[in-house]
Amino acid sequence: MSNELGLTVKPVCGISPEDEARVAAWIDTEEYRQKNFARQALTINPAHACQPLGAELAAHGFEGTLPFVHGSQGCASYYRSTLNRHFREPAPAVSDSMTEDGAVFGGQNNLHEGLENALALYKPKMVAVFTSCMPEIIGDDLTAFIKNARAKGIVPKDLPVPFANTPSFNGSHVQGYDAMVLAILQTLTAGRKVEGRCTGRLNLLPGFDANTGNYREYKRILEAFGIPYTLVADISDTFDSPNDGTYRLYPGGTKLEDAADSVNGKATLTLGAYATAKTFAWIKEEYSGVHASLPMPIGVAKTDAFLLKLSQLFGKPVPESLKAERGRAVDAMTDAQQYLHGKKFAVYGDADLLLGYVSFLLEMGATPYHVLCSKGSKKLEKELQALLDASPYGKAGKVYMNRDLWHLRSLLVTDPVDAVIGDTHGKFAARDAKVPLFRLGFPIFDRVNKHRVPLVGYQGAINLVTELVNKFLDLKDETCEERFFEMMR
Amino acid sequence: MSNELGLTVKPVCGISPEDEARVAAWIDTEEYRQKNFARQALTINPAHACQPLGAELAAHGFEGTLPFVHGSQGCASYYRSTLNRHFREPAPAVSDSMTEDGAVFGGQNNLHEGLENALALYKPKMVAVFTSCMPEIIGDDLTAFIKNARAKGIVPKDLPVPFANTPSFNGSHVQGYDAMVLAILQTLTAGRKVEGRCTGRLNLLPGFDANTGNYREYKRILEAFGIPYTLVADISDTFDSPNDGTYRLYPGGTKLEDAADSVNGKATLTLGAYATAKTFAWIKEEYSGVHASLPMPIGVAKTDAFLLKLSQLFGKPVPESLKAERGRAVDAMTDAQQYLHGKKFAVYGDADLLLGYVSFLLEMGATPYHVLCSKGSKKLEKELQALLDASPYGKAGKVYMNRDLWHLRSLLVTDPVDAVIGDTHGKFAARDAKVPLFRLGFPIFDRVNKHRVPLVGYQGAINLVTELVNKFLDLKDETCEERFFEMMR
Amino acid sequence: MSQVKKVEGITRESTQSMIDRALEAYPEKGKKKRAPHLAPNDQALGKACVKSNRKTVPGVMSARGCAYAGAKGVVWGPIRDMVHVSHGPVGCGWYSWGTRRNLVSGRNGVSNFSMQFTSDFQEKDIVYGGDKKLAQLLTEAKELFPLAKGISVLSECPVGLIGDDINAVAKKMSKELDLPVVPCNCEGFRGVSQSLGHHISNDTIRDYIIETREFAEPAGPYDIALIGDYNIGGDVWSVKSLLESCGLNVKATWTGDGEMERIAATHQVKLNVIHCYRSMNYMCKVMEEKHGIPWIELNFFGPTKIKQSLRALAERFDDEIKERVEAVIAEWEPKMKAIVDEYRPRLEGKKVMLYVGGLRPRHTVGAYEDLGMTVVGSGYEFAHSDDYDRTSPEMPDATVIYDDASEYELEQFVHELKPDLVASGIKEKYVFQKMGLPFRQMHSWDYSGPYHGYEGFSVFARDIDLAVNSPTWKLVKSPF
Amino acid sequence: MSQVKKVEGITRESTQSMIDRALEAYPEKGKKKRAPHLAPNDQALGKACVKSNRKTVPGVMSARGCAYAGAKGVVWGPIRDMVHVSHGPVGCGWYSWGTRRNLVSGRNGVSNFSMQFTSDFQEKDIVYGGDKKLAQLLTEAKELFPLAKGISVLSECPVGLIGDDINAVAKKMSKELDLPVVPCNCEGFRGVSQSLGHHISNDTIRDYIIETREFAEPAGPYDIALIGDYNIGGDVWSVKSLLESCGLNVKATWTGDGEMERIAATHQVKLNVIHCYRSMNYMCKVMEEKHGIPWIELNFFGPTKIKQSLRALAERFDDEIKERVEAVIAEWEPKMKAIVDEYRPRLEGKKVMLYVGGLRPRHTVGAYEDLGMTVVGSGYEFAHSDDYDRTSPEMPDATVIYDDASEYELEQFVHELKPDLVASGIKEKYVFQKMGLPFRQMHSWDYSGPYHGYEGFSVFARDIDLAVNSPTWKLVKSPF
Repeated sequence: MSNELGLTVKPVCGISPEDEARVAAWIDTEEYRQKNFARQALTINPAHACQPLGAELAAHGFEGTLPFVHGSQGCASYYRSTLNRHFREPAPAVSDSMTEDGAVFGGQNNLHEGLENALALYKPKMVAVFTSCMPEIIGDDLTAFIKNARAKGIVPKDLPVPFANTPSFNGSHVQGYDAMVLAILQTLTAGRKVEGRCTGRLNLLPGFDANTGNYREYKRILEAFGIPYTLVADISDTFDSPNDGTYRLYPGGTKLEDAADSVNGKATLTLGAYATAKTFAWIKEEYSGVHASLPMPIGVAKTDAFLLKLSQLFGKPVPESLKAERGRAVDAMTDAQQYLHGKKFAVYGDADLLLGYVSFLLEMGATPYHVLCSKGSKKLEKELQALLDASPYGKAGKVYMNRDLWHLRSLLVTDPVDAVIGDTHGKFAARDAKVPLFRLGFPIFDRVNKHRVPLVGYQGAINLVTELVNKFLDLKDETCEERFFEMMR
Repeated sequence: MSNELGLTVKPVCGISPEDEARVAAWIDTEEYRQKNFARQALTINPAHACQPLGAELAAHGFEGTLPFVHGSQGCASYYRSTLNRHFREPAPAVSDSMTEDGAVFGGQNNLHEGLENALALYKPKMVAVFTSCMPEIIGDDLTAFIKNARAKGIVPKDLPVPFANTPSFNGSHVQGYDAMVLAILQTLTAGRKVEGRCTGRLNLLPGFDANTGNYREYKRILEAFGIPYTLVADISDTFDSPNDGTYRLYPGGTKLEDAADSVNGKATLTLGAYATAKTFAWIKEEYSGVHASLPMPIGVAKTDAFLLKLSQLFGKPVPESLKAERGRAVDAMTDAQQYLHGKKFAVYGDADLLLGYVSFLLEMGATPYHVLCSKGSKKLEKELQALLDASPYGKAGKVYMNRDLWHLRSLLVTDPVDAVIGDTHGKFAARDAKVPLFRLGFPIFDRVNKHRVPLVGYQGAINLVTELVNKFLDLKDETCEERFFEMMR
Repeated sequence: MSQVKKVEGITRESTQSMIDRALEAYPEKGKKKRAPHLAPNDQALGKACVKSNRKTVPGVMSARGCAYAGAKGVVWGPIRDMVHVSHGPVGCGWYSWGTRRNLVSGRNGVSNFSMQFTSDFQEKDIVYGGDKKLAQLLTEAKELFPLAKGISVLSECPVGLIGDDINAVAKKMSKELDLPVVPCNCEGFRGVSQSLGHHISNDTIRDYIIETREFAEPAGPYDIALIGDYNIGGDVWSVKSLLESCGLNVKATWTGDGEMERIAATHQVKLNVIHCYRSMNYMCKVMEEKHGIPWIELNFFGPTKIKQSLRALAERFDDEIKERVEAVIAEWEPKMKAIVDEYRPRLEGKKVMLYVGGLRPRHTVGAYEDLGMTVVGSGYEFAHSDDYDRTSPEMPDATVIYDDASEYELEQFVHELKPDLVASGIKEKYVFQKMGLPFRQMHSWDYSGPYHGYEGFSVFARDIDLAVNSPTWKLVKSPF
Repeated sequence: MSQVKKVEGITRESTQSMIDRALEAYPEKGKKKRAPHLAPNDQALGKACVKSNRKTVPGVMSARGCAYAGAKGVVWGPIRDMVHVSHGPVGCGWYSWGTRRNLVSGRNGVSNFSMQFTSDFQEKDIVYGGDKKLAQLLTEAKELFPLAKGISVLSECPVGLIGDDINAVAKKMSKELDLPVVPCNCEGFRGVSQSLGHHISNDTIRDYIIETREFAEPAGPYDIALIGDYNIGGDVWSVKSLLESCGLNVKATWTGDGEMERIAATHQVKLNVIHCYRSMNYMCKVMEEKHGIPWIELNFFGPTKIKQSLRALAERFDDEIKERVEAVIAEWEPKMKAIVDEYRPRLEGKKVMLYVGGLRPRHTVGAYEDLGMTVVGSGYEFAHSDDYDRTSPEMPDATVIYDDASEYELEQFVHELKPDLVASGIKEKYVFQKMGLPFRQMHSWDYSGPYHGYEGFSVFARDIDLAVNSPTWKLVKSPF
């Protein structure tokens, strides 16, 4: 007897304990690592998602904005539940539920009907449209579709409907974020540039960042400076909203008027060079004022640079309160340096975060040993390598570009580290390597409140010290022989 | 052959592994627990220190103040190093190094010489004198000694030299704190009460609290309200000072002028009813304005009460920013409640903290199961019991008054809990019981930055949720069978 | 059929007018489309009162997933000893990676493969097609995971749209690798919900898996398969041990903690026991038609339904099994009573609203009732008419039934019905919690479980209590 | 004696004028008292250049402790198999509980008793005396800790002042409990520093412990005791294994990880090897006088001194030991060279200031020199003249020596000498770190260790490097 595949019928034999043990040992070997790194077609446990997820995050960062997925409804459910799980917060978004007939006739009908219903039910101030695979492949013309929707009176004249093409077969969530922010700013600022006008404000672009604490930290810093600002795609209230018995569909976000007027800003600063690359390139062409790009301010040096830039851009001295904070961060770092000094870390995640982790670890005398990005670029690789090369503690570190978490697993078991920094998806690799995983990226599905704890700024540096050091001390207490179990550490 | 004690000479026999195993098993039994609880004379592993330690902490809370131990120098070294270890900060203080001759002639000479040297070397704005055992026993008359020092010109006329009798054979660090704050306020406010004058300020008394984050949190809350305040014995800058390359002997503390003028305050509020009992009783007699006593604002309900009281006292509405914070705290608690619900805790520590822990745990649906205070009172016992009785989750809880951490060990091994909350000294008991210890009290010698993380207010509630829940989730991931090792928690 | 259940204050009229109010906000066309999906239950009639399995109305914030989700997340994903390749762009596999809680035995990457395998399509794969890449990755998978019993290839949207032929690649590579490579054309745009993904996957099992293996040991009279249990939080382990304690041999579990080989040999069992009818009735019917295997639909939630189910199951066997079943029931009943005694006083009279998928909107009703609670509304993301037929007798009369509800509708119903508990999915959880409403995720057991079987009921009861009675809800209303 | 070491820029004159500047702030009386405690070293002379073991000047912020601290913290506390009762108010025992890092073997509360035992004096105990309470708590301790080999009673200040007679209670209870109860009159007000506590404790060991036990096994030619090593961070374990690898039998360790019985039988060994001369020379001298046991003072910090020490030790034994010692040295030297090769380039020429107690201000000098570092100032909290005699030849010529330094003086010296590392205690640590200066705690090895022996040197070298070269120091200076 044979079947559809032409294979012969066999008895059920299961997997023997011997085979299991043999292969379990084998996958930890150097030989396996080489085979694993020789992979060319198969991706296993990538540390990145697809573009529309990032687009949705960006859309949530604007006042009264309904993210709208043009494409299959399943996509929308996936993005939403990912955000729900990470933030433990609602993530209201709709899709226009394209199905087979969309493949044949295009998605205009779905888009129009979807807009009509969504506007009626959810009364947004803006609808941010982005695409999943299907319309990208069939070539839907969103410019035309939306124009037609306006023409048909489905979309009110004054309702902004920016749209972004966010093909999943290109880039990652980070590029989708960039595309959506760009589309929103382009739409909102259209015709709003006024020669000679200056809002006096800073436009701050955080880039893809799923830590609401970071946004609050940026705002606190700017307020300490007394610098008026527009924080672009501010998700902090959207995804860290109060529980007071009232569900709010749109609890926060950048004011649309502020976003519109951002084109007349005094300065625009991006802190996510990789996650706002296209947006920033466009801003440099279009926006008034000064434009600057800095790395995400993780660690003292990068925070110093951020504050210096603010000071320089706005001619204001760094406030005393932040100087004191700096001193407290340095204090925490000097007091704790011996607990991290020489510790080896594997770190993975998005480009902007990676640069920050590496910088902070080097400041503490720790070694970023395996530095892995599952969707990176030559530019990123060079920048990471330069960071490593600039410190004696980085000499042993190696950058792995466009490698996944199954590669990481091989690295961890053949060339061990003391700990891993990354998102929840690394937990299996970390467990196999018997080292702790510090959950600092996105998404975090298995711990609470991580998105509320800022990593940026001086307070972020203190938080990093606290989390990393105390875990190592926990481990010491939990694993040491009784005779080394002591009162002090 | 026999020796001084009249015991016969024996061979070296050591402790046999059998004996060790037998006794190790025995000390975990109910029988042992009963024997242990029958103890009357021996104290083992108490969870409290002696008065002068608290007095020194209080003294550090005032501007330019040099704590001055009248007594043996060893005492001063012990207090200082305890504070050094907990805060990982300097704790400059002097003693007058009394020795045998002090026992014979009294300590006046030491005090005078000590004051002369200390004033010359350390140029304080105030010297806060407190006593260790020796002068308390020989009956030194500090009032006279200090008067004489002024008469002899050792102490300048305008230099305040409050002193507190802080006998170590009475109360604990908490009472010593109270005594020193009282002495300082009495000294500084002497003759400063002005009929009809009102500073418009709130005097806030935090009580003995070695968490600098709590102080900053109080200040942040009062600033959000726009309520002018004098935070009495503000150690936050003293024990969380920046590292910027300059050592400051007196980096912070309540301004002496503010403390002096506190007698004309609009209101005085204590948040450490137990740790400021005498001070507050005196304030009620002497101070202008309204006087109120509230429990330490740990958990939502107690923070609500604090904010309501502020609102009522100053006729100001609770600021929107704090309302939003409240909502975020409740959000964090509702999102995480399932991870703490039904978990049993053993908690020990100072009275004011204990009330807070118990209240917070009950709010989360956790059970404060063993509640232990090694230096408490009937009043505290009743208050704790009332808290437990008011919640279905407190029904199983039991209060142990004036019991030590060796009693706690017996409780933990015979009647297990899921975790312990207390200071570093409980780590041996927690290890023996194989449960985590949440280090939240004083002192904490074996983790970093714990004193920087506030436990009070809504932010404190979020911090508590984060710390407790994520540790349980860590434990789950670390101890579960592989088949239960999952992506989400 | 049990007697007609009534809920105080709920009449057909009150429910219908609630529905009408909820529909008011819709534009005409949307209203017209949605209206047939919302209706008061007619318990006595015992038939579906709503339309179902239709296209979702665009723009309404549906909770539905897609065919790929039904194939990867539900049917294929839980088979532990196969490599499941999400074929296409990176996202679909990434979102469905570890997020359904279908627990597995074995060692990760060695003998279970609950990782994310993807062909991570790039622009060039769209332009030039992905078949060659697929062939190569299959080879790589076989080399890196030598103990895998097979590989499933789960198509994402682009694959079907660009005209790749994964079936041909699968056939070719199966031979080349001497390993079952199963192509599953479950592109997300197909059908109206995850339901079609289940169906397509069932068909693929029929076409590529079943009958390709035979059990090594001789067949016995008590050989059964457990179908439609996905081992969420360990459900399969709870039910399997219960069935085995009744004397039955559970030869295969579909597909929770599933093994490809055992699934392939299921045509040899004597009875198929199905829990989730929606996702797996297709294969039961196939095995009934083709192999003459009868099947029985059971409910393992809560002691009342479990007892009924075990007795119904025993009816299909001899006296020995009947006796063992009674002994098992007698052993568990006092434990169940103790649980009910503990929790019922705290839950009595509390109202629940359900909105889930699969079997739960009807199957869990009895378990809530065991705890003294009343279900006042229920509905499915992706049900068919036969699901609603089965739901009607379980739900109290005149309570609202909603099919493919939008979040807007759910909100309106909740505002009016004021339930004490909402039991739905992750996308709904925080919406209702923000309203201060107790909530349990009923897809994932909210990271708890198991909920199936007697063992599961103790967990379920505790979880419902901790949700409903958490003191945190008292904190929601601010005093200022 | 090695040749005279010079430090560039440091002359007797420069040091004296630095001292003079530091003294300027003092009032006349204080200046007069402090001046003799501060002086430039005269290395060639090899004798103490400062006064020592005098009363601390009141009010100067001394780092000193008290007699109780010397007794409980140093000598008695580390004896692991005895219960040590801090007799008096709660504080003293609480402060000295677990804060010295004298590690112990055994099980906490079962076979080691490194907990805090106290009579927790209350007002009434002061008024009515504490003898009865003491008698009772001794009985309770024996009952709860049946494996304890003895109990020490360490008096705190009040005990001596209120006229309690703990010696009588101890004698009575020893018989009653058939257990050594050792009274130690180490009230904190006695003497000028912890040093008297060491002396009193040594005397108490002499009076109550030594000779009360005999080793069960016959004496051997290589029986030695290790004296004055407190097992900070595991020092004893490092040295003991080193000595044993040289063929010697370490019969007792005083008192790090110490056992009362072995200490009691130490009068039977052939040689006492003393590391911390200050705290235990008394007992060595007693055993020399009374039992004819010679003693040798060694230094186990850093390969240079260890080699010298081992060879000096071998001189006391036969050729077999000499050969084994040479073999051990030969085995370790390449490892030591590797360490020096790794760290020396990063530490070469760095300047260190020491201020510690016991033996470290002189004994560690060589270890720093092994790493290429220069010690530019040193001093003791509680040394005597014989300590300074021993220090002079170790320290470079003209460097500053300070006895019982006040924090003010240390600050002044640091400002002028600008060391690259300050190595002192917890009370000093954060003062200097705030100045941006690398610092290591040299009482507690800063929670690291061991530092003794070859094993210890690898830890020491790493720790000094991580302190001196931590990139965090570069962050201290703010760009704004």
